[in-house]
Amino acid sequence: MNISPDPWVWIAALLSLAIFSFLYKENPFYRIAEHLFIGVANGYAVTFYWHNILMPTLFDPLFRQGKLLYIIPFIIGILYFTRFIPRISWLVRIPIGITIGYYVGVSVPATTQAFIIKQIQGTVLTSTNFQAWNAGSWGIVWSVIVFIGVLCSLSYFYFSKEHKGVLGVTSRIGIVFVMIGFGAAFGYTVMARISLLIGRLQFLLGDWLGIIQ
Amino acid sequence: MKFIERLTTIDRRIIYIILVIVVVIPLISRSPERVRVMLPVEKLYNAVDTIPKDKVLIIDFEYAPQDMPELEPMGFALLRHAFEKRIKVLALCLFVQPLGLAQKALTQVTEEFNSVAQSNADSIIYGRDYVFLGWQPPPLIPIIGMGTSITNVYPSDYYGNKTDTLPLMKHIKNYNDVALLVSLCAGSIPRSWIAYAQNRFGVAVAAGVTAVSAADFYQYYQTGQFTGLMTGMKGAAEYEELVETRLGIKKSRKASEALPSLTYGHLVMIAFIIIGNVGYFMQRRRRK
Amino acid sequence: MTLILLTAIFALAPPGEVRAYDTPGDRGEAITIEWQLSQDDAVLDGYEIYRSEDGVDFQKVGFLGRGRTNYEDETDDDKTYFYKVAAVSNTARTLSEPTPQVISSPQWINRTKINIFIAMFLFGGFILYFIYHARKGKELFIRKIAGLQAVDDAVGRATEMGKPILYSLGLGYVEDIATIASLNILSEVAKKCAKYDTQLICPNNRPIVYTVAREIVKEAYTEVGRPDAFDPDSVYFLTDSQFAYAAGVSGIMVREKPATNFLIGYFYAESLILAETGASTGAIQIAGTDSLAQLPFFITACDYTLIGEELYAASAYISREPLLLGAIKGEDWGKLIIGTVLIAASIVGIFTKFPILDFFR
Amino acid sequence: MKRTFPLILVFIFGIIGIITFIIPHPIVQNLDESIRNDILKILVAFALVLGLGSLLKVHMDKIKRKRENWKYSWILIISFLVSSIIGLFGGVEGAGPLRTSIGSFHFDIQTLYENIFMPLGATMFALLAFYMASASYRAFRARSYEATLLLITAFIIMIGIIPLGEKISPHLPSFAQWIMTVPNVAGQRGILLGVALGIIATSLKIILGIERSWLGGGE
Repeated sequence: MNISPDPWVWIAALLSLAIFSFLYKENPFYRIAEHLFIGVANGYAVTFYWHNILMPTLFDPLFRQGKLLYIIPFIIGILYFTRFIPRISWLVRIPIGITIGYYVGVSVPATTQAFIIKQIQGTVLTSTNFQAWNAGSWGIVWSVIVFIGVLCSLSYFYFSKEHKGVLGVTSRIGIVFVMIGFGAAFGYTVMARISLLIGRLQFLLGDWLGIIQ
Repeated sequence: MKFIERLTTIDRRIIYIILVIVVVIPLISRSPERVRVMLPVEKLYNAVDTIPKDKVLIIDFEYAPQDMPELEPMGFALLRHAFEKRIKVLALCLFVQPLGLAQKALTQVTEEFNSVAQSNADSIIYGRDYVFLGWQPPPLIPIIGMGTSITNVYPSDYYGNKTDTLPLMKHIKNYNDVALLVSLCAGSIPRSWIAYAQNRFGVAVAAGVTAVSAADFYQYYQTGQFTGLMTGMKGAAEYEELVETRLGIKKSRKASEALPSLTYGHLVMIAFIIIGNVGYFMQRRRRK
Repeated sequence: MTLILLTAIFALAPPGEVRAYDTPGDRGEAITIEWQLSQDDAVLDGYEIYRSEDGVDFQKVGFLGRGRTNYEDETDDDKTYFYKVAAVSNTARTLSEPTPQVISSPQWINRTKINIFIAMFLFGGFILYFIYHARKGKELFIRKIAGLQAVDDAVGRATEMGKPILYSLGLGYVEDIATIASLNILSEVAKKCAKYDTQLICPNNRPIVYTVAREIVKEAYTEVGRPDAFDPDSVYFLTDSQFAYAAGVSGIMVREKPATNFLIGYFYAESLILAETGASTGAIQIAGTDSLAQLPFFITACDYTLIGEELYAASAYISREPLLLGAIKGEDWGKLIIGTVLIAASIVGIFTKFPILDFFR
Repeated sequence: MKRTFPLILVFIFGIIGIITFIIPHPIVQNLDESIRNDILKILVAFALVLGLGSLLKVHMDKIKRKRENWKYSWILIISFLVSSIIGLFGGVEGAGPLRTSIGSFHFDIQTLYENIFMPLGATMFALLAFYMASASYRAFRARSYEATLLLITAFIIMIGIIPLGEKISPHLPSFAQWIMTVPNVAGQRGILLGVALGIIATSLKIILGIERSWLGGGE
């Protein structure tokens, strides 16, 4: 045992315990910790809004370097606050419109390429894809399984026809692949959750109580 | 029969205590495990290892405190690897919460190297060997913007230095000078890197993700969109293993040390599911 | 070994087939230089790139380690350049022949990305076409979704048992597709509740979602002719904190023992807590979300689960909203195209040597 | 005007977003770069300030109207003010005009982050391990053919990725890895393709002004 003398470690440890107390039931310690969390998180964010964003990208160019064109984005940005003034609150749609428009626009070709075309490329049956598995002649088998799996699970999410006949068969095969995927996600999520607990215990038993080095 | 019935009605608090015991004992008894390194991690390691002198590695630190146990060991292992091989590193964050953790990783690993350095050339020096670009939101701005100019997107770094005055940034203009970008993230950001940066500018991307999103991300690894992939604590332990066996760096290995606890944790979860289901099916049979 | 060393000292083989061309599909100001590895690549330090504006006076502009075969040089547009590449070791240097003159310029179209635009127009076209048709009132068929058929039974069961129905919209914001879809399903559930006089409990996490949900439930009661039966306290705002919401809803599940729990919308890690408590009270649980990470828990802990797009389809099926119906139809056609392209490309890929993958870069 | 002008803006900026992908010419690319660096980057700064403002407003209201648990809102506001002052005036590294240490006791923003924000955030999610354990025991049932398949896959993965799997059989980790890279990829990709089509549909609807819910209520 080698308990930490650092007051900060004690604060961190006690706060952790306050959160863990939620397991018993919701209580004032948990609520204090929760509100403290949001308060400090936002205080931290403000620090970097100022030092990393507002200063170098807005105030510096506008006020110190005198780039007066920055007045335009500045005014558009101010429009966000019109939402509190009912008579002109529609003006808030201008900055929102610009932002949404651009993001939605760039997302269309990016989504098409990364999540459709590239995925088709990885699924097509060709010798290049067979070799990409690094699995010798098994590569052909793996590719065929992926190919069938993709087509069938796609057919499960096809809503224009009842799942009867051929579509009935493929959608039933499809759901098998989908469930294997969810099973894999399930197994990995269990690992993730236990990892978080281990991480906290490493801190409490190590940094705080000094039981593990 | 009675026994099984009792087994299926254990109180919630007892379950919690069992979990804690199962996780704590291996932590205290400390029996580190070796892991077999799987191909996705090995590919990532090799990609980092072969970064040429004139290019940089970008590490996108995107883990917040709640993802720390899984992703922080990856960050440490990557930095140790890069600094040991004197690969130049640019660090950045796309959200504000991870900033402090990136700063923590960078200072700690730099300190590890500098505490044993004999000379200036041996040391890891800010501005020469690595740069912490800090945070510029929203995420898409740096992801797309670095395709044309990194210093335009990040006019100043985390500490407030002008980036174009840093020696390392003199040779680094845009993605053409980036050999690999590794995104350590719990959310969907690695997907944005491939959709916006890789598609348009052709930069190589790899990812270290939490186990929660592992199953989703393998498809991008299969297509080659991700050069390599680390998933969860296990993936971090594999990278730690490579850093220790291939580079001989013996430092704390948080992820590997956790593996025994993870093992018992998994077993107890499986046991819970099986016991619960036995009870469920017995009840169903009785109802029939 | 000695032989290799000797050749390295005396004469290095130059890099072969050096080509310089304007980098295609770029914004100009760049020329790409390509070469074949020198036969002595193994003993080289690397390659030096030399540039000249007049073909006579060459300046070094770059260096690359051995094994590399291309370099992108920064240039000024509309100027002529000549290039040479040298194989370099620490003792020797052999230059290639100079390339013919080359000029860099910006392009208007990046040809390598045309496939994306074809795909975009194809998918977009189908979606818009079907939305247009749906708006004109054309009947579009969508199959029934299994989870939806359970809604009737679920409400019926609650009525029989004299117990309430719990409906959680999750943690999504009002603009999330999952939340919108869930609001449509809530409307249908509320109508059934009004008809059979079953109590509905709807605790909310987001203030705006709460106001919308309240209106929708009220409207549903009016629509079936029972505005008096609407209890304003049935839809309420619980808390905006994730875990406190989970604890609050769990509390309701334990106290009120609803006959049926609907967990439909966008969920995060709290899905686990909700689904667990619901399962332990013996309620029938109908879940639906497009949050892939939470679906495994719903599938194992709930009786019916609407998986991802099934949720959207269910909402379109119920609401008959042309926008939703048209989109589902259009996406179905997108899936048909993807399936057909996959099969066709594979046939070409297996039976011919045609580099079919190049179409999908 | 109040609706049409924003819809026109969305259309224009949407089209710009799309064409930057295919037109490499400097005219388009420079426009694109200045939209990103000079407009969007600044707009997001305002949006962040707005978000912060509304959070504080919610809690001020709570205090003013003495809503349930209103006293805790004081903790939020005070801790917010204290940490912002330390961060703004103490600087990123504690080198600002405000002194952030007394003797060897530091209280700069990074220290607050590492010792308050970090343990709280990390512990909150560590609770999930307990919920997972109790849900494993009380809720995860092989209640259907699909759920059974899901659970069996999960077991194989859970044993395959721990070192014990290697001891049972060296093939087990490889099998778990195979599940991840072959059948899992097929299933996930089937879902992804549908999701991607959905994103394209929604995006086009917004650009073309068919989907207008983002405008909010009012005229």
